[in-house]
Amino acid sequence: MIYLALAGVLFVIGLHGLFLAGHPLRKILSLNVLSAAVFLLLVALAREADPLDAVPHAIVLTGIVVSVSATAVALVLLVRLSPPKRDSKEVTRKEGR
Amino acid sequence: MGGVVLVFDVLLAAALIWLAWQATHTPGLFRAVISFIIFGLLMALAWVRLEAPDIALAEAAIGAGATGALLLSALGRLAVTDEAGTPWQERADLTFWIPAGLALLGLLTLAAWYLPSPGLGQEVQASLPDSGVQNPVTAVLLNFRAFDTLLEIGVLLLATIAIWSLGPMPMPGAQAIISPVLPALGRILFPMFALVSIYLLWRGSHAPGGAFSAGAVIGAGGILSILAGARPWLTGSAYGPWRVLLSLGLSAMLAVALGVIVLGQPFFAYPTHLAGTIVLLLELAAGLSIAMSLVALYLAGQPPTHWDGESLRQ
Amino acid sequence: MTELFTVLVGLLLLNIVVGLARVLRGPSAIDRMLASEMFSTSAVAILLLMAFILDKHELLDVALVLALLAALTVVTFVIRVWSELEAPKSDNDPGDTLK
Amino acid sequence: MSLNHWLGAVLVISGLPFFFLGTLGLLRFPDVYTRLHALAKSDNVALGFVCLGLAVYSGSLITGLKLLLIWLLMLVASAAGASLIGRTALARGIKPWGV
Repeated sequence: MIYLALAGVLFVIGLHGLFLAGHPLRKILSLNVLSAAVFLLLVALAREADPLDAVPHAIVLTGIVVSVSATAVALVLLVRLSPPKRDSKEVTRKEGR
Repeated sequence: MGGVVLVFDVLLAAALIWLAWQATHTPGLFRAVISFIIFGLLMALAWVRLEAPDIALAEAAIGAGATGALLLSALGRLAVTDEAGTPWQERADLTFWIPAGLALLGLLTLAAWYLPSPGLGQEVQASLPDSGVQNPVTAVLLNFRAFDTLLEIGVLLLATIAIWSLGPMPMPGAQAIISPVLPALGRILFPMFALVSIYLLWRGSHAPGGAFSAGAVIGAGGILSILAGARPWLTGSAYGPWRVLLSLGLSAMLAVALGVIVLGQPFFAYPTHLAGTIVLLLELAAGLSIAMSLVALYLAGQPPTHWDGESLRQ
Repeated sequence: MTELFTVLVGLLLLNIVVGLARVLRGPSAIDRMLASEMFSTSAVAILLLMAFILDKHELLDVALVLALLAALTVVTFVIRVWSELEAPKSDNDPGDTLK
Repeated sequence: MSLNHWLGAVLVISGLPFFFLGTLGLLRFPDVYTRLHALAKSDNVALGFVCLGLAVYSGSLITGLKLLLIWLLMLVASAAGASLIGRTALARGIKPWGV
C-alpha cells in the first residue's frame, strides 16, 4: 500500500519535472523518475497476487533495459547538441568536431 | 516486528521521494545526478521489499551502475554544469498543477483498483514445467513472452545504431592524474565481473539472475575497464566483432522464432523437450548482446575502425 | 533472531537517511560523491541482513552485484567529471566549481 | 538458539557502531580528506563485522565464502576510490584542513 502511494507521488514529481524542468539533462532525469514510478506501480500490484505474478516482473525487467537505452540516446544527443566546452580548442579537437 | 517493517517502508518511501525531488527540482546539475544515482541504489532495496529479486539484480547492475556512469560521463562532457536561477520554469501555475496532479493520482488509484487482482500467477505456475526452466521470470522472458524480449533486444540494437549514426566516438581527454590504482583495478575486477556474470547466467534457469543481469554486469565491467584505460579488447579491422556480437542476440532470437515454424510449431512456441536448451542458448546470445550494447552506449559514438591504444590517449 | 536483524536493518536505513544531509549540504561535488559511496556500503549491509531475515539467499547475489559495481561510479566521477574541470584559481576558492 | 547464532548476532551488532561513526564523521568532519578517512575505514570495518557475523550465523562454508567475497570487493572498491579521490583532490589544489 505504501509502495502504491509512493509510485503515485513519484509519478507526479516525474511528470512535473518532465514538463517544467529548465535544463534538458533534468528532463532526462525526470523521465527516469517517471519510469521508475511506473515500474514500482506494476510490481507493487503484482505483489497482491497469489502466487506472485511473474509477468509484470518480466515486463519491468524489459522496461529497465529499454529505459536505459533511451536515456543513453538522449544523453548522447544532449552532449552533441550542447555548445562545446569553453576551455580552448583542445577540447574541441578531442571531441572530434 | 510489524511496526519495524512499517517504519522501514515509510523511511524508504520518504527517502525515495526526497531524492526524486532533489533529482528533478533543486538547483545544481551535479546534485541532481548524484541524487538520481542514490535513488537507483535505494530502488534496489525497494525491489527487494516488493519480493522482486530479479528486478533488484537488474536495478543494482543497470540503475546503480551503468546509468550512473552514463549520466556522469555525459555531465563531464557538458559545457555548462549549472543552470542560472531556479531549475524549473517560473510559469508553473499552481492552480493548474495541484488539481492536475491530484486528478492523475486519483485516476492511477482507480486504475490500480480495477486491475484483475489475481494476475497471471496461476497460469505461469501451471505452465512452468513446459518452459524448460524453474525460475518463473526467466520462463516469462524467454519462453512465454519471448516476443517482448525480441523487441527489447531490437530496441537496444536500434539505440546503438542511433548513437553510431551521430558520428565517431568522442575521445577522452588526457587523464589529469596518472594513478597506478586504475590499471590494477581494471585487471583485478574484470575477471570478477566475468565470473559473476557467468554465475548469474547459470543461476538464471532456477533462481533470480539470467541474461539481463549477467549482460548488465559484464557490460558494466567493460565500462570500468575502458575507464581504467585498458586497451579495448575488441581490436581488429572494420569493427567486425562489434557488429557480430551486437546483433547476435537479435539474430539468435529471430532464428529460433522462425526455426520453430519449420519444425511445425507456431511462432516462438518451443518444442517442450528442447525448451531448456533453447532458453539457455538464447540467454547466452541475449546476454552477450546486452553487454556489448551497454559498452557501445557508453562510448557515445561509433568506435574507430582501427583501434590502437596510442591514438586513443592523444 | 530475525526480529533483531529487522531492527538492525531499520537502523541502517536510518543511517542512510541521516547521511542524506551530506548530499543536501554539499558543499562540493566530492562530498556528495563520498556520501553516495557510504550509501552503497550501507545498502550492501542491508541486503545481506535482509537475505537472512527473509531466508532468501539469492539476495546475497544482489549484494554481490552491488559490491562489484561500487567502484564504477566513483571511478567515472573522478576520471570523467572531476578531472575535466578547471582547477581552482586561488587558495580561498573552496576547490570546486561544481555544485 | 545455538551458540553460533548468538556469536553471529553479537558480531553483527558490534559492526553497527562503526556504521554510525562513519556517518558521524561524514557529517561532522571539516574537509574532504578527513571525511574520506572516516568513510574508507570505519564503513569497511563495519561491513566486515556484519559479513563475519552473518557467516558465523549461517554456519555454511559456501555462504561464508560468498560473504567474504562481497567484503573483499567492497574493500577493493573503497580503497581504489579513496586513493583516486585523495590524489585528485591534492592535484587540484584542495588544501587539507588545518595545514
